[in-house]
Amino acid sequence: MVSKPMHLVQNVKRGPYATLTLRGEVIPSHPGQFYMLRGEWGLSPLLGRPISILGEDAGHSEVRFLVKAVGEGSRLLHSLKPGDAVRATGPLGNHFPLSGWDPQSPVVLLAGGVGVPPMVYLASRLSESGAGIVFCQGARTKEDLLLLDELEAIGVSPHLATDDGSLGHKGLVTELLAKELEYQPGAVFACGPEAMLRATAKLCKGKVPCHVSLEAAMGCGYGVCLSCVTQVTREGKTANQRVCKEGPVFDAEALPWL
Amino acid sequence: MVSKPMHLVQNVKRGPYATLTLRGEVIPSHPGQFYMLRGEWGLSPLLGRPISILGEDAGHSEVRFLVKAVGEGSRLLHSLKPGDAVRATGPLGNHFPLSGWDPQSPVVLLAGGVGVPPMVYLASRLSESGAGIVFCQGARTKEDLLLLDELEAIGVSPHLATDDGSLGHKGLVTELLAKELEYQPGAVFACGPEAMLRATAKLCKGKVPCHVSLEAAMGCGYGVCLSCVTQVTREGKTANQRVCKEGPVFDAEALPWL
Amino acid sequence: MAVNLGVKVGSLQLKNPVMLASGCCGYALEMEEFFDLSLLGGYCLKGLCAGGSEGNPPPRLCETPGGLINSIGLQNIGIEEFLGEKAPKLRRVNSVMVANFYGHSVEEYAAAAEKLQAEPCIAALEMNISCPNVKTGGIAFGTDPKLVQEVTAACRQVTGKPLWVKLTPNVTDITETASAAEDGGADALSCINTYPAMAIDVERRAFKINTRSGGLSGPAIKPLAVRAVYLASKAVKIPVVGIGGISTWADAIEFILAGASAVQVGTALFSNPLAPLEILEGVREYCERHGVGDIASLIGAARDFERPACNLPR
Amino acid sequence: MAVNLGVKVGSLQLKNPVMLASGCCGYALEMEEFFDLSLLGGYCLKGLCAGGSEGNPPPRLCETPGGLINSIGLQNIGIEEFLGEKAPKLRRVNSVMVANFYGHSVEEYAAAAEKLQAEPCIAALEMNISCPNVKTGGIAFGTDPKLVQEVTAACRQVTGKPLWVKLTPNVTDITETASAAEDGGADALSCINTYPAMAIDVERRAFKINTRSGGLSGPAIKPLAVRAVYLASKAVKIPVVGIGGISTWADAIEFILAGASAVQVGTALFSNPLAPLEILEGVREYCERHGVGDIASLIGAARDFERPACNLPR
Ligand SMILES: Cc1cc2nc3c(=O)[nH]c(=O)nc-3n(C[C@H](O)[C@H](O)[C@H](O)COP(=O)(O)OP(=O)(O)OC[C@H]3O[C@@H](n4cnc5c(N)ncnc54)[C@H](O)[C@@H]3O)c2cc1C
Ligand SMILES: Cc1cc2nc3c(=O)[nH]c(=O)nc-3n(C[C@H](O)[C@H](O)[C@H](O)COP(=O)(O)OP(=O)(O)OC[C@H]3O[C@@H](n4cnc5c(N)ncnc54)[C@H](O)[C@@H]3O)c2cc1C
Ligand SMILES: Cc1cc2nc3c(=O)[nH]c(=O)nc-3n(C[C@H](O)[C@H](O)[C@H](O)COP(=O)(O)O)c2cc1C
Ligand SMILES: Cc1cc2nc3c(=O)[nH]c(=O)nc-3n(C[C@H](O)[C@H](O)[C@H](O)COP(=O)(O)O)c2cc1C
Ligand code: FES
Ligand code: FES
Repeated sequence: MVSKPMHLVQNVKRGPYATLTLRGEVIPSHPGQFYMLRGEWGLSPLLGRPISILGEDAGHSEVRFLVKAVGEGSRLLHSLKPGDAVRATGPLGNHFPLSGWDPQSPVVLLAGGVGVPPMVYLASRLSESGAGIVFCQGARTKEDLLLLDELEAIGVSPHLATDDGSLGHKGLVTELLAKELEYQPGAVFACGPEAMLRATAKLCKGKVPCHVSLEAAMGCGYGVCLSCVTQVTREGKTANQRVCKEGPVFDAEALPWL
Repeated sequence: MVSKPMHLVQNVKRGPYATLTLRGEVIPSHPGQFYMLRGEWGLSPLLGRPISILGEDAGHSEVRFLVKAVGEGSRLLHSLKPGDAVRATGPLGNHFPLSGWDPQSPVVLLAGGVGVPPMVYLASRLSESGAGIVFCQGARTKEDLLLLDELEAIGVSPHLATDDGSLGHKGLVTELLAKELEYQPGAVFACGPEAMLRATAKLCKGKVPCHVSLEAAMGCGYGVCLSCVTQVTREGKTANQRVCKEGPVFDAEALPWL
Repeated sequence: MAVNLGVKVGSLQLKNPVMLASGCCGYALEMEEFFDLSLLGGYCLKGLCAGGSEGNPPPRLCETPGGLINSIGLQNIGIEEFLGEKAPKLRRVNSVMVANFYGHSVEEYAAAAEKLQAEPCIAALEMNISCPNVKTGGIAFGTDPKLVQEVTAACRQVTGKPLWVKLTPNVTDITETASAAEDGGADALSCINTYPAMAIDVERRAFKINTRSGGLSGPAIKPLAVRAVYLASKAVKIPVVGIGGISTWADAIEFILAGASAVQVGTALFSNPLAPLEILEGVREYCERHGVGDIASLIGAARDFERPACNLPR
Repeated sequence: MAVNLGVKVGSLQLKNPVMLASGCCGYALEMEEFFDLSLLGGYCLKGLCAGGSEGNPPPRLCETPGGLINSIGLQNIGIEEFLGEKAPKLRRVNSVMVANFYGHSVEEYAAAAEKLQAEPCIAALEMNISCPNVKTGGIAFGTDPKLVQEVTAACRQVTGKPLWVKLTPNVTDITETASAAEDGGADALSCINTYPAMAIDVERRAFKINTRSGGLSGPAIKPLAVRAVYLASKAVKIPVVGIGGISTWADAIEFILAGASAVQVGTALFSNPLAPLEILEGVREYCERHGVGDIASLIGAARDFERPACNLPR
């Protein structure tokens, strides 16, 4: 993990989403890890913003992110132009398991909203390793579905769900999961809105190993400030763990509050 | 006087100097007046920066400034691009007298550093009114002489002084003034470094009416915060006056500290 | 949807909660060059004392991250000249004028209050016992609860006008001085004045302000001021006027939710004289967007954050 | 030109004045992933107590203009686990380790100090009597001079290690608590901890921090902290360590000129873990540029501003 000034080489906007490519010295990462990103924007916002890794090049010189504009920091990230300097600290946090389930059975990846980028990164890694992947993405309308081109590029044809049925199944992405569970997948990995994670954890409980990636209000992103903690229960003992360090990926069974 | 968002239409840089042209609704001004300028640059610096008017168009839609980069605020003004919004509050303060001396005798204008812009504006106004003008500008080297093209455009051929003699008189601009005083000018107007103003006031004392334009640390620029005060003595009574409101132009005789 | 922006500060009715803070709008006449003062809920005059004062020597001002330090030292033209020269010009302004005043002793405070009592266009008095930039008077009175109550009571005696007491945040426990002012007979509390602060120019190795220390204002102090307003408003029954770093409509709403009945805009005026109007408009839109029919219903309405153990900002 | 950046904090020699502030560098091991800790003058561990603590429920952090509010509530693994698990890993670090600690009573403070006394790699103890985010202990002890002296003396009794007392700025007059700590036997003062503050989310109309109030840190508080350091260093004979919003080399120099013998970098670490190294390099260059052969000569060296009545910033 390093913290150094990188610079933006590409900023492709689509609606409220921008795909940012940063160039610099990149330390190899795993899907689920993230960076703290901050441009040279004076005093506010004071802190960097945690953004999941969408992918990186083989030459370890470029890393890509998908950023949704929701507030001041993400809007400033959207406004970055090629050549602009960005302080990038990472890769940070733990990552999704890349093995540990019966290789014969597929794994189900559930993604929604800003949770899609890390799952696309995970899908690309798993497909390289030849694992069977069922990728389910949910969104409000078909306009809100993300990174379909990238999924196609890695040869993954996603199962889609939209609230308005404008594309794929009309309803929640977790309804797709319910169907998939009948085929006894080897594991379920999810990243997205809290409600989606909660439903996912509920469906998998006691049936399938399920890992979810959490969000949290982060100060440092690398484990020193203790602002990002969440309650994790193991062997009946509940304790605070750092979403930025022990997480962001947690075994859903260890998050009873979810 | 108004305060409204204008936008930059031109930014011409030359070394540490930038000539900025702002477009918007411009209230007619007089030479010596200034604006408080602030771009949309978040929290720091918090305050606008006082910048003298260099000139404005006949259509009252554009106003020009010459800004020297000395610190954070002026550097940010330098970084403005066409289309960028700038909060411009002005015109502010008083101005140089445009009459009141024997029309037969010329007036001497002394300018140095960031004091040149308002004197060029004054020269253009006075030449329109047909007054005789002796314009003296001093600088370290000939590279540091400012706005010579603008002076030529208004038909004023300046008397120049440089510390290194690279152009014009080798020495101080106030040495040029000493010579001019022999011809009994009607008035002397000066804007520039404190040392230059002090020497000017000393030379004119008791001989010629002399007005100088002061700088001060300004909070508001329009008279409400009382941060810019300077001691002014009239009829033996000394009191604080606001450089932004009663000034920036003062009768040198009223500034005994100078 | 019609929104009632009117608020009451004690017996005083303001047409809306947005006011101008003392020392940041001069004697108000300068502001009239930018907009019609009667659009605002009210305005507080630069601190006045009997006989006036030349204030502190320059430099009086410097910037800090997100704020500024000032040490004007309460320069003012004096109550007498104000009443003679300025007040007549302000009578026509249809907005609540609050006269901020101070003295160097309990007697001087009372004398000043009495002098101001006569002027009809003064709607309320704001007693400044919190200026960090004068040696005697000012903050010296604001930090000792006993003195706060004494000087408040002394002024209460001599004036029938609403008496606002402007507190300093430079105390260990602001609820003590807040209660002391209430006990002394204050009609409202103005929360807060500037925070004692210091800045040094490292290249010159010199203090940036002539008096070394000055008072910090601006966005930097907002979270400190919001807490002060919250604590003070919980501690007393009289209304609290919120002040400190307010530069946007959201800041104004934040203070109201914390417990302020009205707000004052100070430092924000310097970089944008029109800030109060923009704040007022934003406050109106916020109320419409949130279906708030009466802004008074927002006063002190902040709720606790209800989240599972999961730690998401929303 | 060779510059001596070494400073002494009481009996303790630091190779340079740049340290890491408590609670902002964890147990230091996380920082080692970014740079070699032995490059710095020293580092302060997250506040420890006997038995450890789970701290406060989230949300624990929010941003404010130029600063941030935190309410971690002193979550820590406990002195025992620290000594067992972490300390051994830190022994090889060639830099001054300062153990920040707290308790909920005078007895607990003393017991904690005694527990830490044994560990050889701990160079000094920093007694935190200034955390705004725990109900008992913390700030409660830091605001009352009598208590400050009592708890300082109690810890002084049980430890031979240099004892630093970390003061809260949330007092009317910091010179009183500073002197009380000195009288209690402190070897140095850490100036300062966070400022009690509050922020409200206007869209949700909810407090942004679970505990409503939290502690403000970052650039916003720098001018307040510089003044606190200035006042404290003038009031006592023991050295003062400057803390509060330091994010650039100029900030560090400003605190030293105000009277700090060393400085601690906290919040700045979050947005840039390498800030301490950049600050250190900048401090070195400043000394070279100004012909300062020994940085100690800058401590408290700020002069008064000498200007004519003319009011120019320079
Ligand atoms: C481990 C991790 C990985 C993340 N990966 C990504 C990613 O790949 N792409 C991405 O776009 N975002 C990602 N996020 C979320 C992202 O960090 C936040 O959206 C961002 O910090 C918001 O900052 P802001 O300044 O724009 O908004 P703020 O000014 O901080 O907040 C503005 C408003 O938006 C709300 N808000 C804050 N965060 C979110 C959110 N995540 N979603 C919706 N509303 C929010 C706030 O509550 C507030 O109301 C990730 C977060 C974490 C913890
Ligand atoms: C009435 C008036 C009219 C002015 N007209 C002009 C103008 O037409 N063009 C122009 O370029 N400037 C003009 N100035 C000066 C200008 O306002 C300042 O240079 C500017 O505010 C500096 O802001 P800053 O943020 O860049 O520097 P700061 O960050 O405020 O200061 C940076 C460093 O520069 C020093 N500094 C500050 N002001 C000056 C200065 N004037 N000269 C040299 N060093 C300074 C400071 O002491 C500090 O050391 C005028 C000032 C006044 C009061
Ligand atoms: C330049 C300046 C002068 C001030 N003068 C006074 C004053 O005369 N009387 C007073 O009670 N407060 C005075 N104040 C304090 C403000 O009224 C206000 O309480 C404080 O600045 C915090 O609000 P703000 O952050 O919006 O500026 C002054 C503040 C500034 C910046
Ligand atoms: C997240 C966080 C946790 C902190 N924890 C502690 C602590 O455990 N003990 C302590 O004495 N100070 C603690 N502090 C205070 C800092 O050490 C420092 O005094 C304060 O933040 C001001 O410095 P800064 O502005 O550089 O952060 C903490 C500060 C922050 C932001
Ligand atoms: S964000 Fe600082 S510890 Fe996790
Ligand atoms: S700058 Fe505010 S009164 Fe002159």
